[in-house]
Amino acid sequence: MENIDDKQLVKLIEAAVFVADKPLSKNQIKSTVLSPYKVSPQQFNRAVKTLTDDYADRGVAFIEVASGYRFQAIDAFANELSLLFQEKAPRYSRALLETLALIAYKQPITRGEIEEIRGVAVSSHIMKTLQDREWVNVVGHKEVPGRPSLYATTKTFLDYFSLTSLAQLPELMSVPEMKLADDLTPIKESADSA
Amino acid sequence: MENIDDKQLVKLIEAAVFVADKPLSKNQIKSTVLSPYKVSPQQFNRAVKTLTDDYADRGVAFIEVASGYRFQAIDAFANELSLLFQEKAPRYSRALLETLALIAYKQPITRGEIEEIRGVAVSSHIMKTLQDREWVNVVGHKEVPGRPSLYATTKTFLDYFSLTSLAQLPELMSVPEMKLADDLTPIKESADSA
Amino acid sequence: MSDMIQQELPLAFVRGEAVIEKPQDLFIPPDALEVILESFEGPLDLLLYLIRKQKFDILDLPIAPISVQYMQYVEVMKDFNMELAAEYLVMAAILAEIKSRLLLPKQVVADEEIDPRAELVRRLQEYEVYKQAAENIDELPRLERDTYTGDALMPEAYKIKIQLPEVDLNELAFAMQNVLKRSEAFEHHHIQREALSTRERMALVLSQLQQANNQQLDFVYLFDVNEGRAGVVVSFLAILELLKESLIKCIQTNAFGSISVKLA
Repeated sequence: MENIDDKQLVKLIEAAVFVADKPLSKNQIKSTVLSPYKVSPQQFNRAVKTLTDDYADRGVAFIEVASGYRFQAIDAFANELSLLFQEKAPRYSRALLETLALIAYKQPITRGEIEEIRGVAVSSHIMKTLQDREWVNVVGHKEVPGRPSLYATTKTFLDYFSLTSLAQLPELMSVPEMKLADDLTPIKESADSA
Repeated sequence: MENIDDKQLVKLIEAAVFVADKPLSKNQIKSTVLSPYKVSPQQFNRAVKTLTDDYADRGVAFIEVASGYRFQAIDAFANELSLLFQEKAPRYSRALLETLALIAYKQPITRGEIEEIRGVAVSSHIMKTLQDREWVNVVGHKEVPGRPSLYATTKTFLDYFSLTSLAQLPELMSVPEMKLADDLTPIKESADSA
Repeated sequence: MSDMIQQELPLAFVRGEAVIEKPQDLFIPPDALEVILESFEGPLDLLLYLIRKQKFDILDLPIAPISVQYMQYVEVMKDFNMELAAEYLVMAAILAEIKSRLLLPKQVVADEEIDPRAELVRRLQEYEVYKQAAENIDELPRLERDTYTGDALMPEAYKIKIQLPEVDLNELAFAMQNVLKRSEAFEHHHIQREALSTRERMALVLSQLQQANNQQLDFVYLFDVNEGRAGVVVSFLAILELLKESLIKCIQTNAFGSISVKLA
């Protein structure tokens, strides 16, 4: 067993902890990378202390967790680092968009009413997604048996689509017997006068 | 877009490159962790220089390879660090290395051309291994009968060998100009003189 | 030891004749020979080995002795039942051809004459370049053997960010249009004319009441005078509609007293 000087020891522990894909315990370090060397507990502790100090004011820290030593990026950059691994969620389904459209144009509306118009069941997943995104929330309960929730769009929804009010929703092509567009006028006025 | 001071910038790039499991290119860094900040190319280069210097005498180094920046353990501890891993580093056959060398130095090249120079058939297994490792890929087809695939090396290949570009490959040995002894008869003699 | 055995056993058969004598400069026990032969990367590699072994220059390419040795190796390979790649036999033929051409009397009009060895020399030279390049690449520091990468943990406070899908406003309108078109097909689903403005206000009133934690709100609070008459009318209609649908309750404790509104 050879001797290793303090400076080399620090570098070796640093390299080992860096390349390991899990935290490395003192024993693991000693039985692997340090196995060719004679290292006293004092020397080891000195090296760990040096490393901790060296990384005290950097973007990553040399830390000890339950199962050993590890490098960890500092908390200060948590937000920036989350930009590094953004996952793209898949596009929304037609079912979701239609549900959202119905809530936007016909709020407040119950899930049952949405289902009735669409002719198919609306999955709970869709309602959850819309609420998680804070585009839709429950604004009350309809006084019919079962007291179903009444859904409406939110301010977040308007903000997302850069709308100041629902009156700014695109006019729909006139469908016979359904002149929704006409009904938008009073709101226009109220929005303007506001 | 906010400003970020040099010290913070160094830390942020350090943290990002440290947590990433692949090299991070300048563009990747800019479009992710630096997206909230206004960073001039000069400021970025200064930060990279600082990082390189900070890690010049440590157990890990901040280096640039083909696909970006990464930290890597210094070569000096290769033996010790190999003790951390159960698996031995893969060894590659001469056949594979020669095929790889031909693709690296003479890309784009067809399998037929490789075989011509090596004087033997190149096994499909070798081509598959090179492609599975993502060291080599098909970049086109040669416009000759059969339209054979043209192979070239990848950034992953350069990264694996810590190179930033093909120009950093070791120089090829120089070939003496062909000047055959014009005396063709002394077959016997030349053998004797050996 | 093995040398003694080798003395007695024919090393190989060349053209049917037993070769007892070891090929020149070939002092290798037979089983080791097999390993060595297998390690050649083809005929060019074997030729290079023979040339270098005898300290010849490629440019001298002494065809006669090299061909003899080459054939001996090839015969040994055959003898060991090694799968002999066709390339080795092709090379044997090339060597034989060069040899025979070299033996022909040299033509006097030598101007344009190409040395029969030229092509082979060129190939040997080229092969050697890449053989060397492969060795150089093998010596480059590489991941998993000489250098190792790793990474650091994400900060404690890190949360994975999921980029939510983008939706275009037109998509929304298009979706609505589709729903309406389809619902027309269901004749029994007669959709009534909706006063959208009132509907929106209904939702607003409900959410105001909800934000009040189901406590009652003053009736007046639900109106915004800044909206003008149209706004007040819409709000009033919305409240009436909500009352009709029993979604809210209006409470007036004494006559002409203030009216409070709460969720039903």
